[in-house]
Amino acid sequence: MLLDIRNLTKRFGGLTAVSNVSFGIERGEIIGIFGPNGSGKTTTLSLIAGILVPTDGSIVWKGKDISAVPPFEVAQHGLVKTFQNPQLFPELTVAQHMRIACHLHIKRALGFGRVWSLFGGMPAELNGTLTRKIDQMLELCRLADKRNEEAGALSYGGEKMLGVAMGMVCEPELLLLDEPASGLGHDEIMNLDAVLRDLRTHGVTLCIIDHKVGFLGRLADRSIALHHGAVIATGKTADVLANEAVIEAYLGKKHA
Amino acid sequence: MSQLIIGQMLNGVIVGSLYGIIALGVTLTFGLTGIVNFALGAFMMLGAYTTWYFYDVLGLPYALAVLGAVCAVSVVGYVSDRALFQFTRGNLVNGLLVSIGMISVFEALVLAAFTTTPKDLTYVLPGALNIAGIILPKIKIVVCVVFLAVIFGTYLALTRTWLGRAAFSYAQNPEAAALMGVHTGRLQTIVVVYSTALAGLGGGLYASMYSIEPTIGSGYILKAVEAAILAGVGSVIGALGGGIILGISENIGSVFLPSAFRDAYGLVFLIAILLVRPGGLFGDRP
Amino acid sequence: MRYAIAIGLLAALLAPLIAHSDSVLAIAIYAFMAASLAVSFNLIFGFTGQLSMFHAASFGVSAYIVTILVTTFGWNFWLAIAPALAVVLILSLIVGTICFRFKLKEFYFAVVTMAFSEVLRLIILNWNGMTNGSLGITVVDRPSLWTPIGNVAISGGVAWYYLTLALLVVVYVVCHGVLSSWIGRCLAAIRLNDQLGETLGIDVFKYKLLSFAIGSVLAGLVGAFYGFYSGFVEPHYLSIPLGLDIIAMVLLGGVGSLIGPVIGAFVLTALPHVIELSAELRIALYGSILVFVILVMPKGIVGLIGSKRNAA
Amino acid sequence: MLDVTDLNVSYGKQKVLRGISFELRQGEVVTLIGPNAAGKSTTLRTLAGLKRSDSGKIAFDGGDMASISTAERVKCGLVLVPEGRQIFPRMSVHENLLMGAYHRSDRDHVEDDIERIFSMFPRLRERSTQRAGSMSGGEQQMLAIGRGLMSRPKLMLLDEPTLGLAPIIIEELGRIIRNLAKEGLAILLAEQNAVMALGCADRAYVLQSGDIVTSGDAKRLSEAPEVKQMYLGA
Repeated sequence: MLLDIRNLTKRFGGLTAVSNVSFGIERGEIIGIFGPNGSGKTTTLSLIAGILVPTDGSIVWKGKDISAVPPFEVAQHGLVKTFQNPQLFPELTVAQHMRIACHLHIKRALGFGRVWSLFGGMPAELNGTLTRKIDQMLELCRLADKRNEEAGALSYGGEKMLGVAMGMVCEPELLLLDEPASGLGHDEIMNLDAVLRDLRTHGVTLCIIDHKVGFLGRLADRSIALHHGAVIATGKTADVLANEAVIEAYLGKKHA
Repeated sequence: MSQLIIGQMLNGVIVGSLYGIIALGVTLTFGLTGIVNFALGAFMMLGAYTTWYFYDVLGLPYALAVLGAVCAVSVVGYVSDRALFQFTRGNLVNGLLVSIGMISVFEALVLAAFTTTPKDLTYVLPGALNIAGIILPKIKIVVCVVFLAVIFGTYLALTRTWLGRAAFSYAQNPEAAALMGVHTGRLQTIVVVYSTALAGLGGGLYASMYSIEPTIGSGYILKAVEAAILAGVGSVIGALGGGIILGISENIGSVFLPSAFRDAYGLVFLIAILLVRPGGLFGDRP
Repeated sequence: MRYAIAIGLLAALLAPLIAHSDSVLAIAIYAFMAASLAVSFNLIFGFTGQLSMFHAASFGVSAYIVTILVTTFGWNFWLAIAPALAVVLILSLIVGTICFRFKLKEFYFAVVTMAFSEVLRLIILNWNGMTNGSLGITVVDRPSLWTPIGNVAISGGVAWYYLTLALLVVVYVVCHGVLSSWIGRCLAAIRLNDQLGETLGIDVFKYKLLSFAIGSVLAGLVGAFYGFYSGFVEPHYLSIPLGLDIIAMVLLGGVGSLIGPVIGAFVLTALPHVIELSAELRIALYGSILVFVILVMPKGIVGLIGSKRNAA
Repeated sequence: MLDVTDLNVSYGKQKVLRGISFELRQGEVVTLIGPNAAGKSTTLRTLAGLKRSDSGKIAFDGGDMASISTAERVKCGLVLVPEGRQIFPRMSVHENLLMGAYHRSDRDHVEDDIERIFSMFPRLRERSTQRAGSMSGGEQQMLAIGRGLMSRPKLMLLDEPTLGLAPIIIEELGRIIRNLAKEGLAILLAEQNAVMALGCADRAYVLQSGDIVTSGDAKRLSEAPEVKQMYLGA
């Protein structure tokens, strides 16, 4: 098992945002997490990414407990999260964003040798690798023709795609996507859909939160439905969507 | 020894109430506009000089001089809000830098007009009380009482009057306050100007106790900001509490430790509090 | 821009051949040192987004240490720089670790660094035996400086002109090197969005500390020369107003630009000499510039040039 | 009474409302339903003046609302009870209710109105002097509605009032909304909980990705398969 979440609980003061959630993610699959507003989806993702520290429970990544590890170390372990609203640097170009995101690659390649690169410059070989990698990712995310555009000039869909591309350049084994489809038009969603499928064939495991059930239904192998911070259904996506409790959570309880 | 300590404590309360009244302005301005107005120190200095001018040069009665100074400072406060501060709302760093820029302008202008020579007001209220061997000048007691009254009055206004409640609610939740029909821009201006008036009052009364120089404001605004942070920004009574704690800790500190470092005690105390309780002593923010 | 900098540097190298006037040279020397301070401050403020109020303290502490070592203990000037920078490095690491570990940001960071810097100023002010208190220390005679080519008395304006120009070039090159490397990209990520940076695997704490320490040590380097050139040190070197002058230079020139602070420093250093002003009015002018720049031209002179060019 | 035509709103580059039009008559309960991020909250925030629209017309009581401030809209009788129960946590229940009447000129009658609110929500009377922040979610929601009523509105906009509440409280809320409508108050209810919303509304508009996809009689829509389809994408 790649990621194993056991009895994860997060309380903010009196409010329990995530309550006793357990699930696992296997290598190579696409997992969907959905639920109505305020059901604890984003909190769960932030807990996994180390942005929040759980009140209780454990997050085990490839056999190692990472529940109190700071986010940058989580990313170094190969677990990278994207943001719901693209968090970008408006005045930098797409390519510059990708260079920033190459941080981990450089660190892995050079280790403490990085310090010498301050004086002698980056090894040409590594530079070539990075450029190739960036081009490849931009190609994959359909951003290749925008590489020299400033991020501020991208469309909303383009911004979100750049967020995914930056996450991918970190070479994650598991990419956590926070509502990648929200705010996108139909064509952009179709594009996203294709990109995410390509990523999977690239060997990345994906965990996607979204409220667009149709979108997740097409994409995810397995799904987890949350409501009021707790898991109400889990299993094959189609089964979860047909689950009575899930329908109730979305439509509201029928009263006699 | 105990007399010395009690005396120093009382002095601490008096100085602390002065920190408190400026800290109150810092807290109110921050709560309503999201900026820390360092220029309040300069407004205090303006208040002191205006009072001196009205009282010693024009020969007005002291109370009238202070009142006039408060009005004059409020006008300057209003103009500076309209011309400058309203453009920095919600932007802490810009607000900080603009207010710091204003300090140098005000200080330099007063320096150019009145030189560095300290000004002393003619005695407003001579004499001192001797309470069980502790000697307290009458004027200090009067000033302290006025400060306490104004701070409590502000507290009552914030909880009992319509405008006060509007300000208090805005500080808690600006959007919800707007949904109640509060004219938010107008409210912010009122509070910014009120804070400058408080600083002006602080300066006017300060002038009756100590000699004034163009740079007095800088020291006091630092103390006031310390007091406000110490208390937890946003708490009215906390501003007073923070000021008095700071005043007492400085005065008691200088009994046991070299008094040359008195300004440092508060700073060290502040750093420690901020690290342990980022929300301040009375603050309920995390 | 690159050509403009090269031409500027060439002009700076040739200038003393044309302008012999001591007063002009003195302005240029102060401007070089102010520019070095501003460039190093911009590394922390403009490029990492931390409003440090500790810069003047780094500058002043180093100036004091070098002066005391040379005048009281008879050290060689060049040797004295090393312990001064070491002390500044240690101080900046302590202050930075405390601030960044506790995740102090923006205003709180500014206030706490200001508090630390005030504490240092008070120590220097009151340590009479060592620092001579509020009177400061005067370097009576300028000892000759040992250089690899033998003892050279660096006392003339021209010599100091080239020495401080070299100082500016060193500070500039170091900052440029840091910013164009992977470190610079990490700093950009932190300034623009530290949470995003963290999810991309950047150790925000470490890089904030790194930029704070590099910037502070560079300020210390400037301090070492400044105290020596001006011939005296006083507690005012660590004061808040000095920190504000640096901020004003950076803002005027252009935050987040490498060359901007150099321009800002030259304008603000030369301006009071060009238009005759009393000391008070000069301070008022600084304040007004600060206010004006923030409200009207947030990207400074460099931004103004840039936008003109884009518009054309 | 309320007439919205071709309303376009965006956050930065993200288009949130794509030219929606709807109307609401005196004494009517109309609901906007749809999944998260469909644009429900944005619609209400735009109506209340918290969010600026790109284009489109908002006519209320015959007057044009587009260019006036939130405070002015409250004066005209249009009040929003925001999502997430944004009460003033450090004030007492009584003070919160007072704030609701802030803009009114007839401040002598305010205490009578508070009495009326207390009889409508007896729980609030019990907690009159308690700090509002220390109450339960359901009580805070009641307070938020009560505070909205204190402004004597003609039209009340309710944003996701059931969010995070227990089923029994949701039922009570439905009854309260019906009762308010009977007294002549017009209500626009944005809800994710479709069953509750359709249960207490006269008419409904179904919002999806910033477009109104269906509208009509609430009873009819509650049976319609497209509602289920929209939520579950089946």
